[in-house]
Amino acid sequence: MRAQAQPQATDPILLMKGITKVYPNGLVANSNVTFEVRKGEIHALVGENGAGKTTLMKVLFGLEKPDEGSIFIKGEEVRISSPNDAIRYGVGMVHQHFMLAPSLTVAENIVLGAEPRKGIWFDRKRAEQVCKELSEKYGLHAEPAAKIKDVPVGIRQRVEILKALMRGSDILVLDEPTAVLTPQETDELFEALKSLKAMGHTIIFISHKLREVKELSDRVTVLRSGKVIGTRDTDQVTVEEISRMMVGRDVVLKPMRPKATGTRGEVRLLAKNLNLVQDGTQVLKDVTLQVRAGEILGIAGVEGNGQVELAEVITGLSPCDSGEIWVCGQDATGKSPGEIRDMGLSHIPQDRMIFGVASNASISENLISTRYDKRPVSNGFSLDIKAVAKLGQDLISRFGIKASSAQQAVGTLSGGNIQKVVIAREFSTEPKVIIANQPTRGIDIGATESVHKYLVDATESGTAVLLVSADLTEVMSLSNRLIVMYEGQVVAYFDEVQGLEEEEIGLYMLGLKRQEPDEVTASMMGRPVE
Amino acid sequence: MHPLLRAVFSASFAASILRVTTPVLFASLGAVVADLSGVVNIALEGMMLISALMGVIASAFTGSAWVGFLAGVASGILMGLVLGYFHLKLKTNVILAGIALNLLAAEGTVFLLYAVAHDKGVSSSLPSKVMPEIQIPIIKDIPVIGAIIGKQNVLTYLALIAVVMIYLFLYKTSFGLRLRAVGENPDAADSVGISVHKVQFIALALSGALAGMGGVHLSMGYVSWFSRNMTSGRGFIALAAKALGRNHPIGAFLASLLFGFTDALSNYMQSLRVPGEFIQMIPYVVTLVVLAVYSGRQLKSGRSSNE
Amino acid sequence: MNKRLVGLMLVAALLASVVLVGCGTKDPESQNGEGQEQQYKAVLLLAGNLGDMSFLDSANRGMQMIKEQLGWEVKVIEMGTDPSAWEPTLTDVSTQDWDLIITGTFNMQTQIEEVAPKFPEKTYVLFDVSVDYANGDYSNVYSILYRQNEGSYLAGALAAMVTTSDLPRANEEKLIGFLGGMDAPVINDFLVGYIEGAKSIDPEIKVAVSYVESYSDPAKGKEMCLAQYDMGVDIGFNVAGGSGLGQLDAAKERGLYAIGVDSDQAMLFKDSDPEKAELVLTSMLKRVDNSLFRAAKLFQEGKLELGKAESLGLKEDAVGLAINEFYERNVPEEMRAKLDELAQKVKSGEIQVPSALEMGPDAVKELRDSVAP
Amino acid sequence: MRRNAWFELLRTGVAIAAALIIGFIVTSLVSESPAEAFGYFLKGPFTSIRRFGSFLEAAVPLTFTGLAVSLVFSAGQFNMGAEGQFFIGAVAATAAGIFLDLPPVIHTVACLAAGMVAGAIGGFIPGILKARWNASELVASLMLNYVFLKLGMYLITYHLRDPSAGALVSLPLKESSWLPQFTRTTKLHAGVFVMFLVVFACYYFLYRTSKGYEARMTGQNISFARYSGIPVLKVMLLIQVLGGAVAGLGGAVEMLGIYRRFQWQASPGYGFDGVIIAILARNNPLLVPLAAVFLAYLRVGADVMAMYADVSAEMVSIIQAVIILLVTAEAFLAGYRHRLTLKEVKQRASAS
Repeated sequence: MRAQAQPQATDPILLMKGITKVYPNGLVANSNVTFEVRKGEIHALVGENGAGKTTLMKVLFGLEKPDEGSIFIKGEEVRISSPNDAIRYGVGMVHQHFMLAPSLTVAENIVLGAEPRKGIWFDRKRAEQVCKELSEKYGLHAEPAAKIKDVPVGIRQRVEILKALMRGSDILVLDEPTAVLTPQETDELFEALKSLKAMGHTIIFISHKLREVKELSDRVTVLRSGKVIGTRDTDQVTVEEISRMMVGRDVVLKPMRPKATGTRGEVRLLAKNLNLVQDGTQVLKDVTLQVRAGEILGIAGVEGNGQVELAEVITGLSPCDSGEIWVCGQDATGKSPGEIRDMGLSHIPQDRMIFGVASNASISENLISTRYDKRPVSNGFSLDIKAVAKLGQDLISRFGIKASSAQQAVGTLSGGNIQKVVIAREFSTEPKVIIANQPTRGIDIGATESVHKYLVDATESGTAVLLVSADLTEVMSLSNRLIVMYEGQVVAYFDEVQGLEEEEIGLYMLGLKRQEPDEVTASMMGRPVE
Repeated sequence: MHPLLRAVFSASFAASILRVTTPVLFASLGAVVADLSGVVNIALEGMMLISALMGVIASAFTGSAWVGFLAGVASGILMGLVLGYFHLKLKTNVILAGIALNLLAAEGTVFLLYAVAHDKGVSSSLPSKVMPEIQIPIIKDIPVIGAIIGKQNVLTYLALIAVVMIYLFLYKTSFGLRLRAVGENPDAADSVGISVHKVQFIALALSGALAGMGGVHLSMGYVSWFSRNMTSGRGFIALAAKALGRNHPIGAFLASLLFGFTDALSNYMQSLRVPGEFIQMIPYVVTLVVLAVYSGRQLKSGRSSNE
Repeated sequence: MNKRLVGLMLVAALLASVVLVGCGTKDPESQNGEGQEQQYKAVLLLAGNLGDMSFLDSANRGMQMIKEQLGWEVKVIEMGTDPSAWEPTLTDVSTQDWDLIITGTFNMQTQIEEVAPKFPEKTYVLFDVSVDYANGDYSNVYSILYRQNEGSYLAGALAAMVTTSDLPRANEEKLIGFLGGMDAPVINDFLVGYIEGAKSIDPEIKVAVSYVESYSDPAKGKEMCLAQYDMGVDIGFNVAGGSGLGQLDAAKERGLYAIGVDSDQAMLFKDSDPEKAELVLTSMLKRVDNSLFRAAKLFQEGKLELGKAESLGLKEDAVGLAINEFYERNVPEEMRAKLDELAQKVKSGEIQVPSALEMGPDAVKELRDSVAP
Repeated sequence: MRRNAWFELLRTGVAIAAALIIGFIVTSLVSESPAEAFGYFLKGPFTSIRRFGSFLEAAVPLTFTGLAVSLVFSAGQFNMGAEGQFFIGAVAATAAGIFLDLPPVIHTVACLAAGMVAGAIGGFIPGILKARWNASELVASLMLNYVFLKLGMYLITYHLRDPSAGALVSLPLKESSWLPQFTRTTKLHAGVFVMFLVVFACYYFLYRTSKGYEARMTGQNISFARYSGIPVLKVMLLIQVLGGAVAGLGGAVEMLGIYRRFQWQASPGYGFDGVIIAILARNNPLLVPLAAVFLAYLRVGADVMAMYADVSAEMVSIIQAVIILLVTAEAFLAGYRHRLTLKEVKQRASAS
């Protein structure tokens, strides 16, 4: 180690210059991006999904090779072609999807790649010792001998941070760390980050939650469509200004919930006492709810409190252990996804790339996946190719999907357009019930607005919608009625959303407050139908 | 007693099980190592075949069985690296690459044999050596056990030792930890600076080395020459043994023993008047049944095994 | 997109074929036909590959004898193990100017039956199997059959004498072994002769019979023979191609006796493994070489009787035990004398050895069961 | 899209060229006159009508197993069972050809049906093991190949054997069951029509029917298929059964058209060839016959070379292996493609 001049507080510890990255499918993720971080600051990197934040950080961490550009760390140009290089230069990264091996222990995961050894053997005791010392030093507690698959999300994230710290990272990158955390966990994380900063670490914090950015960061850099829009001192800008930089215009998501018609329609979706145990934890506990024609029932809750499982159980993707599901008056309990769809149910899945589309198949093939055996595209045996093509054309123009033709592979579209393909398919079958799970996740503002519009339009024409979203603002602005889920249970029911305070809902989401289960059920179910 | 029964209940039958098990055991350990690193090695059959031939050729030209052994192991390693190159670097589907290597080995060995020994069937014109049999001093004198494990080919002992070594390697060394991490979540390994490809290359090389030892056992332990296609599907049986053994070296050992047992039994039962075809179906049918039963249990417990 | 790609590939394939056919007009076949003075030419087609240490190799030796002693031009073509290549190759050589087209083994029977009538001007020699002369005009085909049962009779007699003897490695069990490649008629013809020969020495003899069900798995062959030896067998006879070689390794490992087949298996290992060779008391030879040489000679002399099958046995020297140094050293004088005597009786017709080819599978099964240990 | 198709074609072409070059290098190592030997290899199949015919007829069984593998690959299944299904289909057709007593055309159809059913059962077993118990179809089908081989040999040996024949062969099939051959010079037979029928049937099934759509979507993204309401387990089972039926039918056609009596002692190896063909044809049934013809061309060429030159036919295995490895290597030439993409993106950027 050679001695270096002590950097001043304003010295850039990291400079990424002119970074351009084009993915093999032609997507330009970063275009001539220049990004500078000072030593000892918390620097927020914000932008909409798809703006190129994650790609930029992957380039920094050696996970993606840039097509052009150079990186300077502590004033020296470095070549980072693998995470190994990045680690050597003191860069640590906490990924959005945790980089942990589930069947290994906390300690094993932390020391992985830099294991203590005794001769040729792995020194487990020493590893656990190291792990314990680190936890104590940084106040991030985790049980060293526990297996990753057995510990909660918050702990897993701590393990990720500890992993980076153990490797001596002084530049710590966190990619949307709060997306999966409960508010308390978020608070704990922020405390930890602040104390790390106090110890001299530099933190790059990727987020699109502007309140968090405002609360935590010293400076903020905004990316839009792969380009840098600007870098500001956080205390010099307002949330609105950042937001404008992100989307390029003023955006105020106005509450646009469907007009309550006063008398709501018949019950279209009814779930009674659903229970589900997965891997030993009860992920659904006596969930009861009903959705009527012409209304949106929103489910608020921190992610990971049973919403995904609930959607999967209702749509037939997972079996439930006990309980009943009725769709449009038909018993859907234990039926297959196909049978339930035939009852008039549509489903916008949370993860569109896994469930929503077959990315190598063409747009029209994706559009017919729920009606390939029905008229007009099929006579029950053979496909009518012309009808398929026509349907593709129609839906592309009706839903404004930007594509060169209906034959284009879905995977080559942008995220928003892929979601539009899903929406087009799910809405165009004139469903009686729609389960919309995170319908606007990861798509741009324009697309989000149109998704909201489709949801509202469908509802106003009589569809029953069950909306799940981690974005509290979204749920509150769209829903007619609202429930809150916490640890697999419905802990609150609000018959009227207008006038509710987000803070109030937050208390329920965190499990700090709950309504009596019987009361919840009674007030939701007990209303007179007419 | 009926001579057949007498034979089946004899120590030499037990010894026969160990012998029959040896090549399958080597290969199934190779399958386990590759699989835990996240690569399905379907090329074991071809690796064994090529190693069997290279061992014979090298021992014939150097006059040393051990040089032959090393050459066999080295060619297994080379095959592993070739598989790794195509799968990891050129992104060939690993199963298709494995099939390609198997095809290459099946006929390529004949091609090579013809080029070296000018013979397309058997290498007996080459003065190749065999790996020695070893007697273990004290154990060989214990009545029954001595007859079973007291005197076996050195490679049979090596296979038994390999079970323990591979177990320790995978579960007690830091490289084993890395290997399992790579297999379970390559991104996790990558994010801490472990070169996933390097680990997988090493795993494939080790897998090839183990398959190579199995091949060498066939041509330089079991018999004393190479003959075309002499692996006769043992590499595929090894894959089944890996699957039955839940990707664990001890499990693979037990599964290989099961195959060894049914195979040895079919050899002994030939003299019963059951059509030979049925007896020889036993190992495969057993695999199918156990696979169904075992996978069924796995499915119930909520885990799926999509290879 | 698919249509476009299909069309494109079709065009490419067509283009390629046009170009290649264009290049290919100079037929390699025409290069062979430069007329020289009268030199006989024979071609041998092998349904399989050389190196079986058995009758394909023996046939190859026959061709060398024809070349060296009769001065013919000869060629050997290995057609490999894929049956779909056999008939095309046969038809191919039939269009060429060979005097004798020699092929053999049961694999080629139907092929000859198909092709020979199409080329009446050609002469075919078929060994180890016969065309069905009743079923068509095969006046240009000469078939050679081997009375392997006669040779095996001697092998069985030897085995029985050894197992009942007080030779150093013989035990008291009257049990001998047989390793077959497959439960197939030709293999069983060996077995029947072997059993009959053994019974002629001692009616109490039992025979342990195993089939490898493969001609290319020596490891399995060895394991089966080890199993036999462990059951009390002290001498075994292998008729299993490459798998059969496993018996010799088993014999060496247990220090017991073996009898080879088709080619002189002791001589295979004479130099590379003398210890093993010492245990191979003899081999039952199918002298394909002698029989092919005989056929070529008869053809040259104009005496080859086409349009019929000849069954050659001990009398014609087409089968017989290998007489080599190991045989002479390890088989006691009186046994050898007894074998000579039996051979004479077979040659003279005093002993008629039954044949599996005539008995049918059920009778073979019955015989096999009657000597089961 | 079009760029992709072109690129795939380019990659296949380059892979074949590279394989041929490697083949030539290997030939040079072992041959006295490599150019001549390689000439035989390349030109061999075209040097006479008969050879041309024989390589077309060799393409027939390859097409069937290629189609069978393409079907199961399309649904994302890794079934290696075409080998055993082809074999058992041939055995079943043999049995039907020997024992049934029917008028000509009907007898042929019955034999083909028998082969299909036997093959379908061969597909059903790994299919149901996978669908019902989630057992790896890869291992199951590999094991099943051996079971079918042994079972088939048992049936031939003990129930269908011709006792008068010196070899282990079945009784001859009744003439009423035969697929007629066109000429006396080649064995090209009416099974070719069956083959083309099946080619189009497979294409129609995959791309023009609802069930085929189900299969393809299951192959593309099984989670998506499940989510969309496609009964994926049924689809997997169906596609395995169909693939098995096609392979079994291939075995039957081969028996009725070429052999007319069962005489295999071992599995003829068309199943793994089917994998090569499916890969070359990108699982597209219409391309399968072309790929099969190409593979048959290599084989016949190698046989001709072995006959006239001093290089043994096994050389072709090296070429085959290299072709599989390179054609399926996604990263092979990917750099070239990436540069193309990059260039295009830049052009687009500068144009706007």
